[in-house]
Amino acid sequence: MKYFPFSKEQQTDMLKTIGVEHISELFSAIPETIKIQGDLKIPEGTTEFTLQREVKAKSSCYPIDHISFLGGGSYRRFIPTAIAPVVNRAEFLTSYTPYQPEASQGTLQAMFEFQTLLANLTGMDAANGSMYEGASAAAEAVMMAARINPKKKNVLLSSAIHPEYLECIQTYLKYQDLTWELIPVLENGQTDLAALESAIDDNSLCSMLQIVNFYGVIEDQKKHGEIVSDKKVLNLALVIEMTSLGLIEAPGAFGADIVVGEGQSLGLPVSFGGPYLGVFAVKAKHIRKMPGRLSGQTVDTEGKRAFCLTLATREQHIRREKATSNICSNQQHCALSVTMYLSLLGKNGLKDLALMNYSKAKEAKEALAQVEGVTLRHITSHYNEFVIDLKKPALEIWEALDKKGILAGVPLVWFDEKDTHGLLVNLTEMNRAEDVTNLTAALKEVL
Amino acid sequence: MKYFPFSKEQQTDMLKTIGVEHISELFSAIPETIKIQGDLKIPEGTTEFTLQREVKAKSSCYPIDHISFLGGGSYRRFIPTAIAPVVNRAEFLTSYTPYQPEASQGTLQAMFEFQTLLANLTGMDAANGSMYEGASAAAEAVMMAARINPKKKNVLLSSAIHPEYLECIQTYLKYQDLTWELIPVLENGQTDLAALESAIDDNSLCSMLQIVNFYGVIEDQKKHGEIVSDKKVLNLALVIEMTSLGLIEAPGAFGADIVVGEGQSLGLPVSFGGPYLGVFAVKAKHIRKMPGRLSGQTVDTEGKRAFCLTLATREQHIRREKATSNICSNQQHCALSVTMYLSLLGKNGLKDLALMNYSKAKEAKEALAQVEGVTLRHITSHYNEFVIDLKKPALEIWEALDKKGILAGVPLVWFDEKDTHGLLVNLTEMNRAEDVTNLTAALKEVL
Amino acid sequence: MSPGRKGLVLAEPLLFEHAASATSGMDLPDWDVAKSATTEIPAHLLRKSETGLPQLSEPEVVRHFTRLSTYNYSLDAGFYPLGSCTMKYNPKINDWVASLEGFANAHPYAPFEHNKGLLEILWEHKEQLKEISGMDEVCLHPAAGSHGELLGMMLICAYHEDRGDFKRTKVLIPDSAHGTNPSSAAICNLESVTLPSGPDGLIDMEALDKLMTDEVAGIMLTNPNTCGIFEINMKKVADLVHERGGQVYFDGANMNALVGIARPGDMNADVLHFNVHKTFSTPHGGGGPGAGPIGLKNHLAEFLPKPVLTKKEDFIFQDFNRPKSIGRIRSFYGNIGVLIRSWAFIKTLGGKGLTEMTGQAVLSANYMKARLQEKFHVPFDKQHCMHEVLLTDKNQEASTLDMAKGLIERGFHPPTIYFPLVVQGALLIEPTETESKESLDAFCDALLELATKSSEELHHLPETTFVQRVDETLAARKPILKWDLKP
Amino acid sequence: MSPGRKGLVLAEPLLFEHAASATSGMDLPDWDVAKSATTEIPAHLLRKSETGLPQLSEPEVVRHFTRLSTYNYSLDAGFYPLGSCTMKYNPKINDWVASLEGFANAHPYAPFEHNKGLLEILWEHKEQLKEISGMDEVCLHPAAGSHGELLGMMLICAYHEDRGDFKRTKVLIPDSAHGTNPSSAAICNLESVTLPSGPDGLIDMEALDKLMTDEVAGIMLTNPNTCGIFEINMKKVADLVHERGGQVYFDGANMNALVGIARPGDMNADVLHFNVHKTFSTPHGGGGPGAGPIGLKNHLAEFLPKPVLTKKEDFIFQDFNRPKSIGRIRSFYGNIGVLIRSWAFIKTLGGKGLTEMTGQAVLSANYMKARLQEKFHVPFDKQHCMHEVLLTDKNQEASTLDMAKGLIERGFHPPTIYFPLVVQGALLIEPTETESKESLDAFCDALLELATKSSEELHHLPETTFVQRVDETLAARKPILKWDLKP
Ligand SMILES: Cc1ncc(COP(=O)(O)O)c(C=O)c1O
Ligand SMILES: Cc1ncc(COP(=O)(O)O)c(C=O)c1O
Repeated sequence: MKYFPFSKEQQTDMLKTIGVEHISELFSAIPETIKIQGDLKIPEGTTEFTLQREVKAKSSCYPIDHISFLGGGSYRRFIPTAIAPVVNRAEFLTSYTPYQPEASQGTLQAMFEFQTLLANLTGMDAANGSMYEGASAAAEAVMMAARINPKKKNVLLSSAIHPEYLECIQTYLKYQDLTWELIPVLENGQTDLAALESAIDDNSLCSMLQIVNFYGVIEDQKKHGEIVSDKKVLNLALVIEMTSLGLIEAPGAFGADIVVGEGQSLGLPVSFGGPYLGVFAVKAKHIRKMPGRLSGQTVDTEGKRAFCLTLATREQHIRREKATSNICSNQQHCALSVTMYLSLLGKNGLKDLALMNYSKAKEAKEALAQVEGVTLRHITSHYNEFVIDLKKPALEIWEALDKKGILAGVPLVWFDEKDTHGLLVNLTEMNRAEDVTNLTAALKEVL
Repeated sequence: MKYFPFSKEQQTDMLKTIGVEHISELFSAIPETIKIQGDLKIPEGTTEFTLQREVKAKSSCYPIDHISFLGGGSYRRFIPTAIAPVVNRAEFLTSYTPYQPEASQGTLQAMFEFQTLLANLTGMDAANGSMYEGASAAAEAVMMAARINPKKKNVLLSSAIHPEYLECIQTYLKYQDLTWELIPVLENGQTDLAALESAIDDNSLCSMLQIVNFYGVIEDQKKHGEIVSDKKVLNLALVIEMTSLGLIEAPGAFGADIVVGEGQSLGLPVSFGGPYLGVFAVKAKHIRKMPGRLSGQTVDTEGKRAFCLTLATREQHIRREKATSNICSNQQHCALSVTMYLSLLGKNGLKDLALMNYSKAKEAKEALAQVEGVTLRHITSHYNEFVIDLKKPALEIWEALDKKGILAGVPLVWFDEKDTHGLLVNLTEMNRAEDVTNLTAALKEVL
Repeated sequence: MSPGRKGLVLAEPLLFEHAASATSGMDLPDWDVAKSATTEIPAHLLRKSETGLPQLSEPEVVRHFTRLSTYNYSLDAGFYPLGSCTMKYNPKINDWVASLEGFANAHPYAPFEHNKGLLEILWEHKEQLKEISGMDEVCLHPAAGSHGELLGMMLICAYHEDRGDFKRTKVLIPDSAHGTNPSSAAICNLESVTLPSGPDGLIDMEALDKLMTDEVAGIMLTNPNTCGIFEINMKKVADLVHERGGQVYFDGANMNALVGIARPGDMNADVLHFNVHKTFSTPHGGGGPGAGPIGLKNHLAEFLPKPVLTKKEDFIFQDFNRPKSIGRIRSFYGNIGVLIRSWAFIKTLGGKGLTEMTGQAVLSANYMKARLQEKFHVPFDKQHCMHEVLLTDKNQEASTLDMAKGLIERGFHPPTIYFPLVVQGALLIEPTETESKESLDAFCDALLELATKSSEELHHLPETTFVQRVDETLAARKPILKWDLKP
Repeated sequence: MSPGRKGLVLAEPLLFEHAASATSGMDLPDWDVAKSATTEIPAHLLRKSETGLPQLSEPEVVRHFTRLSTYNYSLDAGFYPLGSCTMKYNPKINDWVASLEGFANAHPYAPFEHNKGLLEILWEHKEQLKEISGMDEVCLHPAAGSHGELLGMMLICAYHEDRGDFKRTKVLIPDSAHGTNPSSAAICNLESVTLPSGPDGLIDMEALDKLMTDEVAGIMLTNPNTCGIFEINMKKVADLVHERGGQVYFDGANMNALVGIARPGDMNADVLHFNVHKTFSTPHGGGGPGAGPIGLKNHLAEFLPKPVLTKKEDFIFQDFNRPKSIGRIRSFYGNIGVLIRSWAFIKTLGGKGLTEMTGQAVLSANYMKARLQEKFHVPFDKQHCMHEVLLTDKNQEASTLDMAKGLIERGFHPPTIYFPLVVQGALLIEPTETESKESLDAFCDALLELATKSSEELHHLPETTFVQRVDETLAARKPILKWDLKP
């Protein structure tokens, strides 16, 4: 086996040093009754040559040349080629968590930079090194709110939050002694903040708003902030398309206590849904309550600036059952890629990118609204996605368009069986102007 | 421009330090009459996104899934994925020639290892760090022979040497005061060594034999060595399919003075013919006459082992017109890839690989010989390629097979317009058993 | 000889300390639509605050991260014997497989038939993990081991609840367990009860008997445990827990000692997680991403989170119709880019290769134990160790920390230190199957030499590294967690 | 501040010093045919001697080369101002383009229509290079600049010969020329005649007039020359050479000073080479591969080596029917994998970007000159320098070598030293357009500081590097060029 560096002679030497004759003796502590009899029922190893052939065939199923309007929490992004060769350097890719700071300054400095970038982007005081992904990060945010304010028990959730996120938050909440309430959505696709206001009572722990919501609609963070801060309800903001922060004001500016988000949109491949990147940022006063790893600045014995993992007393390996989270391995390498992406993109690049996404979606929205049998569901401003209602069942049209080489969006019936005609359409910088022309033309044919 | 790290303010500062107002002033030494008026007629820059799209379309012309029997000096080889991420590390890829040994020990040690591997493989005392590619290396070998023995002027070349190599050697020779003579080939595809023997006279400088010749035929190196050493003619061996050295004895064992070769076959992609790797190895007594860079072992001021470029007095930057060659930039990175390939392959791997190539070609040879309208041209032993003669013109059949998804080999008519029916068929470890079945079936259809 | 040497490393400031030099370090795709006015968005919602991003060119950014990388110790460069972390060689072919365009660009909401190839891989991976663990079902969702623990405990809670058994609010966790065990349980609102180890480092059966009441939802155990030894009573433990209505969670972090030798399912575990970034060689990336798929017995399957990857006849699909499902523990379907790699690893080794892998890993650990025993205290020495060996600094004047830092200086990554907590001054050493004898010997030589040094002689180490010993206390006392413009 | 710091580097023995540990570090494709007996091959031709290859596992090999890499200084990690080498940032996109399967797997003997895309790229690259150089035709065959020189001189010889002019056996080469010029000419059997530079570092027109006889095939000149200054009389030189029947070879190594500003063709050069690994950013790979395409005027085109990439109507093909061709200077068609990158570079910058590139490069060089002039002797100061600045150590007590080694210690690659030979103690500094002002300043600060040191203070440097100053004399005195088993 090409990965094993022992010759027969070396094995014999080692066995001799140990004082046994066969490797099998080393397993003598394991009762025979629970040992596997014979071999694992897994085929013989595959050579690299054969594996490559097989896997190329499998990967080529995916129609990478289809025109795509798929979004819904997983965004097609242009990723500069400069990123992969650098972040995949063995020093980054094949190292463990930076427990030994003297041997891990690269990861630690990059983490510190990531924390700074994400804190700045969200307008918060501190961000952690990463969470698993957006939905579980959102659940952790709610649990953190409960740590900040253990007396209040009811969680207010906008129902315009991504349905998979809602489902995830609710799953986690089932195990807490917390309740939740969904705040309805207005006709125009925004969360009904008046309803929120009346839902708030003394038991209201926190309110979570997805600032560009599942339907691509830009929420009124300002009003939300005012309502919740008035009532001492913790302000939780969720950002899934993080590039929107190049256009939309940061939640920190509206008093958010915790901002959580999905970092995939910052230059990670869609990769069938993972690995992604949970973003978690907080106000200074909440830092010691936050989950996840943190890199902190300090000095070495010579007084030089250095970084190390810090505030570990929040974490499971020190605090065990009292920890602020159970997270251990996180998504560091994804965070590193995002750090490099944001570094390349830069201040002006982000602004342009956000405007490009906005402009493309706006143009598409207008073009689609002209198509007979298509109506825009929400008459309001969107970032880079929006819902259209189709004359015929969306799933049917979706399949017909797929046959024409167009992945037209996400059928909403998957999330709400009554929503049979809605389609969530996303445009990013990856869409060309002709994509929209093709989509409208194809829609005319199939509608 | 994303590659240029100067802001407008920084530019202004720099201009101020220099004492000029515009960059254009810096070019004042260039007479206006020879300055370009207006812009270069090259289109505006392409974004990375657009470039990727364009280039993917262009690269996808090539039918990578065709069954291929193409060889003839460019061999399809299985290349382990472990090589690229390591040899493409920036430290190897983005460094210059190791002129400063204190800042280049990585390249220098790898070069030293390459030299050792290639010297061992060819059975010689020393190999250099690389030449451009095989054909020009072969030309350099002949010119080196003339330096070793300046009195003799006639060069003997087996006519079973790859025709492009012959053409290249002859091109270089035209500028030397040397003559050449081609030694004919026997019916069985081997060089006519009796003819060689009688061609040798006092003026014979050297004789070059391609040890597995252009027709895939294994030459009798032993006899060749005996003939030339008897007559004090320098023994030059050419190896183009270097993996054959896992099966065939090294030229060094038969008294070769210089071994040259093409290293592409040691794990470099075929890449439309380049960049490849010229291999150059010599007997100890000739070292100071050899061209090309050498890494040598030495010590640093602490007495630790270290490496540096050495015997530079042979080279152009010291010796100028008296240098052993004009080569400066070489093919170091290709040499590095080959070093890693050989390290992974190892002693047993090379043996197996050579046997696999041999076995596949042998089986194919036997299968093809059964096909009506196909005859084997040379009844002898081959390494991994051989010539078949087709009942119909080879080019016609070749095109017909291409339409069926088979690149059946190299039509010999390209090299000799009278050789209208010959096809050079190569098998490597990349060919599957069914490739041969497919080829024979397809041949039956088109012949 | 130890590999640690001095060398030239290039210092790099923080991203934010570089002067602004470029409009952007990347090209956006071409503008092929007009820039829309943003007037339709209420002005108060438009970004006015600084985004705080740098303004650098591509060459500067590449150099920045290239330089940072050189401050890291890595597995590709050296021995990384972190106990319980299984830092084995990460095969490059697996990275290649994961990087294929048809996988990287596969959108989770594309029609499933477009992802047929990928679904086949994921299905096959489930089958591999079932066979390796002896479990009935596998779920690929968890993003890491700890996420798997959480999911496993959620399933156990759902199971009890489904049976109408609401009193089980506790969970037994051995004192040697990893911190994620109690903290994962805590998220499920379970109270951790510490199960003390006996003097042999194994679960104390008497204590178990006493603590395993009808308020206990189950036990979370690790086998081999974090002392590197096999819980020989594992099956008895499981049987006792089961008898009393509890469930058995098996922390599979140490599966590198068992693959192909014995299966948690056969030891009557109900649910376990794998850390594919340990056992199955996916790169740890300086902290993650990993993946923590779980294996489980049939009785827990109905509670699995949605969607469940299912095969009906030859058709593989995501099943969302799961009435008893606990819901979701994440968006989408799992850390697919990581799972492709672990699938490829198992595919490459095959059944026989996996068993060989385990044998080699255990051989290496025992060889190191045999060599290091010369000077070190081995607290639990009744058995051969499994894939890792636990030492303490009891016989040494210098502390574990000092020796760890001394190892860095000599060019080795230190082992896991001060864990497990059941012994003082732990050094938990896990060589894995991909380290050569030469390398094991060099490490043992170095550690044996350090074992003779005084604290005095070591406390200034490491000194050759880019930074010297780092003041971790200061970092925690005055946390600086982001860069701020100096006034 | 200088970036040079100490850090931990891991020592690695030679490949051959590792104990044999594995059958092979790679898988061959599966054996799907029987192993043939080799009895048909005469026994005396079968390999019996040792191949001397190592026997290592994949992880060991990966670690070996990973470690070696860390001993190198590289452009991605730091400033590399090697004069005359144009070490500019090597864009990653170009590597990506070159690695595409359809290019890497393109066989040179496949039907040309299968390589249509690649041929289009090569054709477009020729057009780019024609436009940049002002030449009529381009040949992509040469593997490096020096190979291009050789080809160029072969064409010049062929041209004279074709005209029946057989007496031209000499070539004029300025004393500041790169060593490849005379050695390339030597391969064409041309005798080099050194053309002395005037006190201004430029070609001495009087000397030229004297030396340019009817025995001279032509002149090889470099512009800007290797002193970093523009040969202002270039056109006059060319005209004189032409008048007397000679040809003008233009060494294009310094094209980074001219692209988009002035064209060798317009200066009446007859043939030039590009070093795409300099001007057009292809990675130098620790020594190569580069590519040295040549540009030429129409009167030389008929002699071009075979095959000639040709376009007829819309059809691009390799033309082998070239009766007056000199033959071949290599197998196949050129260093394609390199040329794809230089094409992509030019494509990315576009016409305007290229001119901007040149401006930036020259700005940077002049900025460095302005700063360094404070302490250093600038031998040729009548003009602004072009893309590089030449200094000498005349004002310093310490030698150029000592300062170079001091620069390494401070974390910079030294400039080209002791070249050109026309001044004593040359330091030839070429920043290129991709180095930030911060970086230029840090380098200038360091060099200005070194300028004040004594030889004494510097001779022990570099000391932080993996190896200290290396004994190059010993290496040459007792050459050890390969590893041999110690007896
Ligand atoms: C024994 C044990 N359990 C659980 C974990 C947690 O796994 P992860 O880091 O994948 O969440 C670890 C990881 O270090 C471990 O060693
Ligand atoms: C002025 C000059 N001419 C020619 C060359 C030779 O080019 P190459 O190394 O590509 O053969 C160089 C390279 O250093 C050079 O600087």
